[in-house]
Amino acid sequence: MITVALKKVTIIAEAVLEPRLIREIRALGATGYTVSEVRGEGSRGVRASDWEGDNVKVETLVGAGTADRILEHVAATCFEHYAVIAWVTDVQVVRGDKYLNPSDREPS
Amino acid sequence: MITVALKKVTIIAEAVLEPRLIREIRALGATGYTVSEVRGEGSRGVRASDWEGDNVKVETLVGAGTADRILEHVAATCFEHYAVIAWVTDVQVVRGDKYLNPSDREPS
Amino acid sequence: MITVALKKVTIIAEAVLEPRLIREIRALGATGYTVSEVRGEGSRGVRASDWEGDNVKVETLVGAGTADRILEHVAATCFEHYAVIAWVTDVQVVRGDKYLNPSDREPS
Amino acid sequence: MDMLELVRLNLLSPIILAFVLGIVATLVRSDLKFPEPLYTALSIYLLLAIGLKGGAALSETSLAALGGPALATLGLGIAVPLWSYAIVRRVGRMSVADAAALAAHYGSVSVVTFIAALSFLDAARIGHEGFLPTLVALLEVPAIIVALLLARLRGGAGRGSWGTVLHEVLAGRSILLLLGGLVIGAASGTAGLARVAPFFVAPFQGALVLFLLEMGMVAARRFRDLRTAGAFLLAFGVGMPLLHGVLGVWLGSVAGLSLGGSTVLGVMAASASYIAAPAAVRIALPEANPGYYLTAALAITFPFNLTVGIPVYFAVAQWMHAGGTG
Amino acid sequence: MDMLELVRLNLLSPIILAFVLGIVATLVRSDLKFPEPLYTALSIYLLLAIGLKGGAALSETSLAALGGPALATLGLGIAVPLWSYAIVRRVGRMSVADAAALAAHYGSVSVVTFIAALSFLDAARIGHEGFLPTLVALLEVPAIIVALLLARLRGGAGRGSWGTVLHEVLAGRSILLLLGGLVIGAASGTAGLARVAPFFVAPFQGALVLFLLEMGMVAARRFRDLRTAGAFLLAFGVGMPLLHGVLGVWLGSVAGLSLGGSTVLGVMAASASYIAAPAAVRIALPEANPGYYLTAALAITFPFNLTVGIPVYFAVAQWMHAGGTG
Amino acid sequence: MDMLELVRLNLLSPIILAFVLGIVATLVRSDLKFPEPLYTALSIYLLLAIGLKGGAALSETSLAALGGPALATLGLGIAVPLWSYAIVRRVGRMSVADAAALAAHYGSVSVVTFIAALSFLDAARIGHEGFLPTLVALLEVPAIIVALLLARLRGGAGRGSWGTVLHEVLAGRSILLLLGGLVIGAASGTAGLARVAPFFVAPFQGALVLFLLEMGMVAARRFRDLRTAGAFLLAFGVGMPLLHGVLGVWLGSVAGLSLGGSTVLGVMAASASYIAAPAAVRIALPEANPGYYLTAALAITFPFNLTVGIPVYFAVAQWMHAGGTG
Ligand SMILES: Nc1ncnc2c1ncn2[C@@H]1O[C@H](COP(=O)(O)O)[C@@H](O)[C@H]1O
Ligand SMILES: Nc1ncnc2c1ncn2[C@@H]1O[C@H](COP(=O)(O)O)[C@@H](O)[C@H]1O
Ligand SMILES: Nc1ncnc2c1ncn2[C@@H]1O[C@H](COP(=O)(O)O)[C@@H](O)[C@H]1O
Ligand code: NA
Ligand code: NA
Ligand code: NA
Repeated sequence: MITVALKKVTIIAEAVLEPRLIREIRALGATGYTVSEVRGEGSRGVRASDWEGDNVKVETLVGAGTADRILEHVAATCFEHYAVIAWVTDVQVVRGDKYLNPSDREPS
Repeated sequence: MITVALKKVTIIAEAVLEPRLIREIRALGATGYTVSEVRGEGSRGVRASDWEGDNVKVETLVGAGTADRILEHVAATCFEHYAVIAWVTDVQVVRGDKYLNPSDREPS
Repeated sequence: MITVALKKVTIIAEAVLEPRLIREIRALGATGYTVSEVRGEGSRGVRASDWEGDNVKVETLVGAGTADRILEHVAATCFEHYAVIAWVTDVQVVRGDKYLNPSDREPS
Repeated sequence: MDMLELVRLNLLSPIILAFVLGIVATLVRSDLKFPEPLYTALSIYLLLAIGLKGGAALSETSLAALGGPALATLGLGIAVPLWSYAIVRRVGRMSVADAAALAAHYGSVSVVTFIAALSFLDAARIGHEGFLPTLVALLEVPAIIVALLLARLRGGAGRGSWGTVLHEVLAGRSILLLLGGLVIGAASGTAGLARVAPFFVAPFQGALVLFLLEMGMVAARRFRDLRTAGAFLLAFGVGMPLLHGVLGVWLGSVAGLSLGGSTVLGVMAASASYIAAPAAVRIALPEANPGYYLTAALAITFPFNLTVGIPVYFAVAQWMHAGGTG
Repeated sequence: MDMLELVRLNLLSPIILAFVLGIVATLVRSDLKFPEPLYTALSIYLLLAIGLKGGAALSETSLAALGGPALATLGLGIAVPLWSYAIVRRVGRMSVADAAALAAHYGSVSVVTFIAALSFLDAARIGHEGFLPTLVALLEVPAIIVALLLARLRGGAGRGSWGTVLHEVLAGRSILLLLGGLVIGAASGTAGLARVAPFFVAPFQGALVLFLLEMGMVAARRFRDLRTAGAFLLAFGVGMPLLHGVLGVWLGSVAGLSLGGSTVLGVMAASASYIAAPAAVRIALPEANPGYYLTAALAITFPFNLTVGIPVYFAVAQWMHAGGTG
Repeated sequence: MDMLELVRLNLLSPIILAFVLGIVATLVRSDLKFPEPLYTALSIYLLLAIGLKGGAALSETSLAALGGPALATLGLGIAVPLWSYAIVRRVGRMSVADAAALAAHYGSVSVVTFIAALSFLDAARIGHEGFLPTLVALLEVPAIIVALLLARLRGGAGRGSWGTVLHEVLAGRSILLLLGGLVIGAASGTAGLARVAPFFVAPFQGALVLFLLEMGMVAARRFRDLRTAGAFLLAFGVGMPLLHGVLGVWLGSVAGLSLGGSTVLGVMAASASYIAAPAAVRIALPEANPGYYLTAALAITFPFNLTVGIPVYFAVAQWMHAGGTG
């Protein structure tokens, strides 16, 4: 099977951030995203709300450049005040080129 | 800890496909699978149904050969008409050999 | 984006094990964890309970040493009697050093 | 009551207003979200409740009384998809798969529209036969099978053995709960129903308010698809219900149904399925575009019937029954 | 009423038919699925409702009246696991862990079977003591502790400090809600209960219909395990309830319970826990095979009691009470 | 009734006892968990039910009668955050963001506390104006806007355009359901309400029991934050409700509200929002610490009002209404 090497960016954040995160990762070049409800604990004892269904996990498959931009953005705007964790995994995606945006294609 | 290198195949698809996907990946040699409910957006604006709990994420740990067969199969039969995305990740699995089927064992 | 290479340990287990697993992975050095509800099938036909919300997926980002300790522990105490699967993935984590505990920092 | 008064009575009922509130919630992009389990719970409840009530009524109905209406219903289930298919192909110039998909939806029935019709009659204090839910069970399946058969014959059906497809339709949760409810209701009779009435009968209208709030949100999320749907689909989504509604009312009257019963058969014929049909079509006809069939059923026909259709079919029934209660 | 009539009355009640519908849904592989939160919500509701009603009754009961039945219940909770364990070891030749696990389940009580018995009595218009839910709370825990103690003594228990295990049992949600409901009901009295009755009392039977629909699906999913369960487990799953049912009825009569109350104590003794016991056993006795204990409790004993057991224990109670209402 | 009797009446009501049970469940680390969809379903239900009842009452109220109380409510919504902010800054010496966050919460209103007050009056058989839910809708939003404005003026607000923030508050689900319910209730009138009453009116108190059980668990999970909260927050969380409660009662009496109505306006003023305010504040004032504002609103003020506050404000109202019914 021919696959394309992409980056999977995973962001776990307070549920209240979901609309904003989705808006922003799309603006930064992601062609899609997948969200699921999760719960967890980290260094921050306090939680923003006990009603917002805890945390969300947002995953998006993107090219390396877009991945970088998303992480930069999240680190710059969310880490200080919100409960957020973000990481990247290398993945091999079937028909992966359709998840690349133009900016990702150029450098490679 | 001694672990075995396997492939994790992840498929995100319309919930209506769940029974079929599970039947087929088992037939192709997966020894197990894990499903969770997710939601998301991609290139396809339209959704098959607003009632089927959106999308499902199916994950299965398999040998490289089985992973390939599953991806081939999904690409051939689901990509044209359904909202589907599929990828592979390298993972290190505890007692991983019990998730290999005979066909995966031979080549290694 | 500067990221830190960490291990993501994923454990899928019967829901009844959740409190125990969380207690133990924290004791073994994880600084946090994320849990979600999943369902699945594996080699074990029988399930402990049909009411406990099926399985849980526990994910924790940790240093390599902690990852090893967690996997050793799970393999030693859970694999025999419970329906459990566990694996490790390499990930690149934003501000990743805050998820390392002292024992992970020394060797590197 | 004249037409306008009927429409007003209908539009100001709590369930229709809740539907509108759901639409508003989506349009103002409120963070109101219905948890999926709540939606599922409500739909299990509504289907079972309708079945139980219908079953208890059935236990007191002579089979003779049921014969005519049942035949009329089956006839609708077989004939409606045939001409719906032809119209979509000829007039709409859509693909075989899309035509068959639309035929399946418009030939089958929307349980919620049916319930809204009963609720309308209750508010207008018009009686109706208790066995009507049985007719819903009869109308749900045939059209889907006829439409899929059509698609196969015309070479438009891609996937799925007949076994899978039939299983999907017949063991689908809406048929199972409706039929199951009917059997439980019939077997345990009115005494049995009385014991569960404080759960399944009295709070029914209120539960419907919650459900229609969610339906409003779901329908409104489809509204943006209306732009791409095109003029044909709009005309189809309003014209077919009117045609089928009048036909249903007429068939009901001929088959001996009361004023209320004929109205409900009209509503059933006019309604388009969006639970059983979409699930079966998505599996058996993956090449059909849900942007057409779901949008037509959910964003056009459902709101149309709910707001304007039901009082119109009732007015037609009054006219046919020559001055009924009006 | 003769035996057959009682069984018929029971089998045609909406709750039993709903249970059967759930089994059918699983057997025909319907896509009907109960969202897990709905199951949890219903079980919270049922436990709390039972507790509230029992508590309000308790607020009007003299402690003297409760003494005998409470002692009888505690006696059952301690003795039943002892001989259940011995029978599984000697006759069934199973491991220590499996024997202790089965002993815990059969010594404890199934709240839903208890509720079904009340519902049966209501339909047959047989009165019963209001404080019976208190006995359920008393019967739930001791057997689990006795069985786990047995396993430890015989060297079969692998893991978990006593603290963890006791906490699991005593702070488990079923005991907490039942006891909590009892206390709330007792403290706020019948006046308090009256205010919440339209939620916790009137719709109770209907909510039970939904719950048993789900129980039918859950039990049926275990049916395939029956093949591997073997003849001993089948005999055990039917024989023990009969034995314990008759014993419970007898003890109840001796302790001064009414016809209805003795029937219910029989049902409680006959029932096997599948909420509190499985959770505790899975943690404290991981080497016990859920394929045995859950299958026996859920796929054999629960359906048996629900359909045949309850009317049988009632008939026995009638006979013991020398011609009760029969 | 004297003060102690009032407090006792309140404490032994099923809803308060359920709240306590929730606290106990958390403290004993029970595995009882409320599925999130159940919580959401109950909150949709409660908000809509309150709106519907208020709307139906509104359809029979002259606007004149509403004028005074509405003005009083708006006045509270604008003034309370101003002095709350000042007190937190001056006395509490907290940051601008934290002060504005607390001001938003204490100026807005807790719907559940409001409902508990109605429930208390019902139990004490004290009448009240039917339009009170309208006042809740009026009180919910202004304080949040005033507080965020304050934060901007003092340079403490980090993020979010005004558009986003206003949208968050005005299209938030609590305002949408409350206003939506009011409009539906007003449009369909008492006849419309009667049709859905077996769902939205009769079971309301019981549904509230479930909801407060969950609220107890949520509040108790915040208890450990109390240690870090400090003396000021404790004093603030008890002192402000007392101050605002008396003020609200007085304003209500002056504006012509009945004994019951004045009590409720007092409770509204005394209560601190924990649905609308936290969501808006978290987005618009991320630098404010939820460990302060949520802990104060949820773990201090909410339990205080629920147990002690409501009877106290009622006693004050009795005193102001010069011997009312006492
Ligand atoms: N080491 C970790 N591994 C996995 N998830 C984590 C970890 N640390 C934090 N999280 C998740 O990120 C959320 C916010 O973490 P924090 O900002 O540290 O409070 C938590 O609620 C967890 O869901
Ligand atoms: N780039 C992406 N990253 C993560 N998930 C995606 C992405 N694109 C699509 N998806 C998921 O796959 C589903 C189907 O996508 P599509 O077929 O593009 O409509 C969406 O609903 C998302 O859940
Ligand atoms: N090969 C696999 N791939 C993904 N998940 C698996 C696999 N095998 C088992 N699982 C998950 O692990 C749980 C326990 O597996 P088992 O112990 O094999 O019964 C299952 O319920 C699945 O959720
Ligand atoms: Na139709
Ligand atoms: Na028992
Ligand atoms: Na306030």
